[in-house]
Amino acid sequence: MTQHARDQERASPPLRNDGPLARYRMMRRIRSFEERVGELFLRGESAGSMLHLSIGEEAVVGLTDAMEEGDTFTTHHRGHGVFIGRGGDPARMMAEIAGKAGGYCRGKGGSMHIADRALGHLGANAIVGGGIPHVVGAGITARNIGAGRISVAFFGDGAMSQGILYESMNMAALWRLPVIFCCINNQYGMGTRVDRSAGRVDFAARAEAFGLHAAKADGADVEAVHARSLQLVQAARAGEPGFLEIDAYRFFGHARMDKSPYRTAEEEAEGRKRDPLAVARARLAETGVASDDDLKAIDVGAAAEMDAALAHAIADSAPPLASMFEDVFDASTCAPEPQSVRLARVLSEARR
Amino acid sequence: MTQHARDQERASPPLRNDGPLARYRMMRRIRSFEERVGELFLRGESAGSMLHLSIGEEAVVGLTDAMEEGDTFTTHHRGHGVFIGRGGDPARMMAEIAGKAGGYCRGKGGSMHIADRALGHLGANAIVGGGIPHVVGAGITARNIGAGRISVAFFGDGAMSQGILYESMNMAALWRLPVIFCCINNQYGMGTRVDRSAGRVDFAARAEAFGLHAAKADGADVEAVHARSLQLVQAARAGEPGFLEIDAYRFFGHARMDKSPYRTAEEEAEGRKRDPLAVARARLAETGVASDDDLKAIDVGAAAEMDAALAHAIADSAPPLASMFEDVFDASTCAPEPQSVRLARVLSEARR
Amino acid sequence: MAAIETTYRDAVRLALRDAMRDDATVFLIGEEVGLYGGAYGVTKGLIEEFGAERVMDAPISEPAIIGAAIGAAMTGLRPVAELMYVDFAGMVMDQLANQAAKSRYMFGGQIGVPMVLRTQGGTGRSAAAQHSQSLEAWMHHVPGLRLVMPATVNDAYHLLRDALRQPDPVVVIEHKGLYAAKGSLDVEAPDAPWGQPKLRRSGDDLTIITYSRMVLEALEAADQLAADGVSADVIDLRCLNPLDDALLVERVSRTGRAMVVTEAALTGSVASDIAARLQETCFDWLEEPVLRLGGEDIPIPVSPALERGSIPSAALIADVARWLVTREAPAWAA
Amino acid sequence: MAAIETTYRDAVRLALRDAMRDDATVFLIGEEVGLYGGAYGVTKGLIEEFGAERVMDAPISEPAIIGAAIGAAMTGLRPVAELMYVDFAGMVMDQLANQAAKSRYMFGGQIGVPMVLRTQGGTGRSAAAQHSQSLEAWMHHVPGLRLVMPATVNDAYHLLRDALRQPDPVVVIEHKGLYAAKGSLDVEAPDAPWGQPKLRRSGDDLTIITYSRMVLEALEAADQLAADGVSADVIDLRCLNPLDDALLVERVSRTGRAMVVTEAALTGSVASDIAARLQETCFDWLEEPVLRLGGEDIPIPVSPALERGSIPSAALIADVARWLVTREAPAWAA
Ligand SMILES: Cc1ncc(C[n+]2csc(CCOP(=O)(O)OP(=O)(O)O)c2C)c(N)n1
Ligand SMILES: Cc1ncc(C[n+]2csc(CCOP(=O)(O)OP(=O)(O)O)c2C)c(N)n1
Ligand SMILES: [Mg+2]
Ligand SMILES: [Mg+2]
Repeated sequence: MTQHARDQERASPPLRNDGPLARYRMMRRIRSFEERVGELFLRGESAGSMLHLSIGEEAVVGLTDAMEEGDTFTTHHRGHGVFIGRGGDPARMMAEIAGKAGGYCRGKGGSMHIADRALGHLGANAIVGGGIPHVVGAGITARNIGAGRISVAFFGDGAMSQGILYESMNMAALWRLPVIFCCINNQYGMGTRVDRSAGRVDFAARAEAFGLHAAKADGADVEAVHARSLQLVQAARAGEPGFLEIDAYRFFGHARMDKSPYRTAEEEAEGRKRDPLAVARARLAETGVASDDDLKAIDVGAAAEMDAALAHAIADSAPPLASMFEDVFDASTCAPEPQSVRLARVLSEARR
Repeated sequence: MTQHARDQERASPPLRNDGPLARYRMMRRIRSFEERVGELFLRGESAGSMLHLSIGEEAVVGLTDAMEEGDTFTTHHRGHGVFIGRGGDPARMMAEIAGKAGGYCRGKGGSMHIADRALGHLGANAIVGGGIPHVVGAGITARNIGAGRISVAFFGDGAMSQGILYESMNMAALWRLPVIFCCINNQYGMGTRVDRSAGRVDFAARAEAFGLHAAKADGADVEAVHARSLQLVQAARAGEPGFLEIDAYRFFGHARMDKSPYRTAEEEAEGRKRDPLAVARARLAETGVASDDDLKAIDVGAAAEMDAALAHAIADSAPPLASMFEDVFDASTCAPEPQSVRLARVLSEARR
Repeated sequence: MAAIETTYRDAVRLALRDAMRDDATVFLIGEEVGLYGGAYGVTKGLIEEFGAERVMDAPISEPAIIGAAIGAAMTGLRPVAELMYVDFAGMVMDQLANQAAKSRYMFGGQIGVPMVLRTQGGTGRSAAAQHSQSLEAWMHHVPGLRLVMPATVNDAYHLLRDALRQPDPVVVIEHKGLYAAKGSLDVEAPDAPWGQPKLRRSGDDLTIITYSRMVLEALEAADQLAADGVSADVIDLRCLNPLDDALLVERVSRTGRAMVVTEAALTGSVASDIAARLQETCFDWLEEPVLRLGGEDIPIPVSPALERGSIPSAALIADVARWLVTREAPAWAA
Repeated sequence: MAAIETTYRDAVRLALRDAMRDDATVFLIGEEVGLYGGAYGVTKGLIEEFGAERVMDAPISEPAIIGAAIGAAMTGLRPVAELMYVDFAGMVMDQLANQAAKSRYMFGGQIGVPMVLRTQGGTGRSAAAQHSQSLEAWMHHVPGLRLVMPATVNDAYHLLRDALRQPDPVVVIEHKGLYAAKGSLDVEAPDAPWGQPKLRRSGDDLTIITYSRMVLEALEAADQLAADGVSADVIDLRCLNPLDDALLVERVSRTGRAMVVTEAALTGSVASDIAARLQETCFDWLEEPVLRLGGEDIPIPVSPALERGSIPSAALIADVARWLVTREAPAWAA
């Protein structure tokens, strides 16, 4: 375990088993984080505009919270929330989104390529479906040399159209791998609503046809997601792979530049009513698990944490230019020859 | 329509609607053809050893016979039978398999790349799954400018593991295209039996999950295949795409060099009992549709036809060397520069 | 009709619109080409004019999109398939190289695949390693595929229209950094005949050969060089495959110095191929080796400074050209 | 241990066997690698020794096979993924180039992908356009991927074993026409250090640079040339990327004449890249341009005569080399 991961563990609340209130807190942290990512962009401090916010999809915490330390996962381009759910450090994430030296990937990856190997994150992916088969491989590792570890692929409804998903599902079922495929259905792939991309919109039926345990959970209800997740995680640990669809709604545009002209204001208003934070908050208050003050304290704490992450990212420095040649290959081997070196070799007067 | 296609039409029996006896005859022609392909190989006259015989899969005629003129189709590497079922000329096929100038593809394609555009054949494919999406495109053509034409993709059980199949099925269902996906399940992909390649061996369930009409038919019974096919073809013409699994058995090895050590002699013996020719023959005799003599005459006629095809292929000449530069691009545009020309340009004494 | 001022983005859109008006068999298929109007806004408005059957929003199924376009092309339509980013080429090279490019050949001339694949590549938007590549070299290596890459507004229009007249598959790679570029479009006057490169600027001291966005950098470099008394040709390749190298040979044998510039990772790039060809053909006229300048051999980093630093700029091109001509090394080479 | 006589096929198998014996994390995944023993018989017997969990027969799902290997490599195993034919690369380039090759970089050094992709390519079996290609150029153009192509029995063993010691992804492309080739294998003595080319024959008049099966053709050509009094170097590249060009530069600057030979379609080939590099570096020593000789720019035809005629042979290499050295054109060039 790296120093960072240890610090992380001390700083953050335990990842699981402390129930609905912890899950609410985690969801709030995710939302606050994403709001700050939006701010980073507006302040012109993000590396590029390919920023995909997971606001509306926070109930994914129901699954991340059912996973255990040592479990691995891959995410998609809209993966900030999943990663925070698994313990990601918001400050290093934000710095990466800003393309800074102190970011998770030293400013090489950005929003769509965040990872923290120490936390089991095998990488976010900007190729729709690209990270899905990697959990099959992690499942093989678990089967061949592991001990009870599962691996979870998180992806959007758009990836339901990618062939590699079905190839991966088939392998997981065939080899009985400890793997879960989690589709975060936010109803849209960019501007395309699921009923315009799927001939039959019953994703669980597809997974079942390939031999997986399949379930669909209400993405407005993190506890419903959690209950389903616990079942699927248990089955996966026993070598029975699963599929979970989290039925959610993408609150905002596809990326920061998109104002969603392809859908109506009414539809958006309806969709945003399916707010997992509002639902969880109301239930916690109703059931007396937390007072309004408790909840406010959580909200304020999350806001402060993410303000600090934002400030950290802005203050962090850009990576040194020469670092671009690092990490192409492992440092123990060789680095690519910079062009300047080749040109000097070719053009130096010493040539003749 | 090309001259060849017209000749073809005169020479061959009408393709459909003349019932079980015609289907028997067609199946016999296919088997005789494949036997001659084996002979071509043994005589060292085939272009290479990548020869995949469709013996045992002749009931595919149940579907080819349900198609109509103008319908298009793509086939896989084991596609001789399908093509003969749609009117392919055995002599030109055999010449192509021998890599000769008079072959369907002028000796450029070989066994795995036979086509006759005039007969609706959009091409055989040596990439497992490679030809499947082409019928989606043909379906778009039919929808956009066509008149009732359907397009059928023929492929093996191995292609059930290819992601592009599911992408294609989804598109066909989504766009309601006049398309049929036909899986000729001969139980093996090379040495891998379907239960070692599929997590759940219920292919129709997969197709249904994607929104297709799906059916499975006994590949030992061409009439059962035909009955199912007529339903699916009718639905497809109305914009309701379908999936048909023909449940068959691969009688021989994967290709000519393969002696199938990965399966038992008992299994093979059992599998070969599921012989669509034997079943059809027995039924025709039983029901009095044809006498033993009638059937023998058919068998002998097919044998003679295919002997002639074999002789023709062997006698045909190799393509001229310079033809290798033709057909890279349409002849109306440009051909690639042969290396000899470039080298002469570079090295000719005139250079200086 | 007189020339109009417009953008590269709109020139592509006009080419699609005009082709679709002229030929009812032309249709578009790709992700977000319809309601969304294209990831970079290129196809905006076309679904309104031509309807959903000719402007087909496809599921995120790149291999099947290309495959469907192939099947449509085989059966009488003229598809324009859009691959949203050339970075996704790795999912479709089988359909592109094994199917589209080889069908005519494998089937002995019977089955042509008159389709166009439109895509875009390149850096400049901090889109990171999987959304910033220049992968034309993969297509360039495929016999049977034509490859064009427009650098100007006029070419954005004409190369696409010409591509849509070809009997064989053509890959058109646009550049994400050019969509907003302004320029003059004359729908009646292409910059050069189909298949030929274009001399965008002429000089005496060296010949800079490039394509796509690097043409702009090279022209700017030539300006800088002129101020220093170095006069450079700038050739825009336009059509990379098949390559008509007559103009290249003519100019390089005049100047005796050539530099091939690409935005792609240099190793295995189109620049290498052109340099190899040119030194074969022009050897006796060369004063210096044919020099290559390209992207560094690294994935594209997200940090804007690193991204910029990994790709040739006008300043770098000028520095290296000056070095090649005057033998004086730039400061950074010390 | 003394050298043994064996085949290229068995050398690959022995390398896999020894690596699997030495390292419990090594496993194979691919189509027909288990019960069938590999399409070309390379993995015969391994499933018996190592079991189905380490010799995994995979469904026909090339992208997911490579993807699964990547995930396994990320989590502590050392996968050897087999792509049955390099011709299927077009289905897996996304996983290979966007995932395997870029993971370490995109994730700032955190996640290495120590996997090996084994595949085979080339002509010689009338396998037609989709089963006879030489597509190394696609991989060669990917930063972060290592690429090796063994020509000899000894290299078939050692390059694979060395590949399995690398912390990053390595593509090993074997040649279908070499599997039955016989030669000497010394498991303790590689032909050259990892990463370096090997001078297989030395001469004075020109340097022939090549790799994979063409090494054999070049050696045969060198024999023929010797009979005519032309003496040729033959360099076997072995490791194509990253390329250590020291030996190439040394030899070419001595002979002043170089020829780069490939079986791949010439345009955009690795031969072009090497020629471009060499003329840059050796320009002042070159008597003649660096000449390229490759496959014709066509898909591979099935007819044996056409197939053979489209690929360099020993006779062609000798003819062109003689032409380059003596300036006497061969009869066919008249
Ligand atoms: C292979 C691939 N195709 C297309 C894209 C472009 N793209 C980026 S996100 C996206 C939509 C994805 O939708 P979904 O999977 O539902 O994820 P969401 O954005 O809704 O979270 C598309 C088409 C891509 N990045 N990768
Ligand atoms: C994409 C691809 N992967 C692998 C192969 C090698 N291959 C050729 S045939 C075959 C088995 C195909 O099985 P199936 O689809 O059931 O067809 P069958 O041979 O049984 O008719 C394989 C793996 C190929 N040609 N294409
Ligand atoms: Mg979505
Ligand atoms: Mg089969």
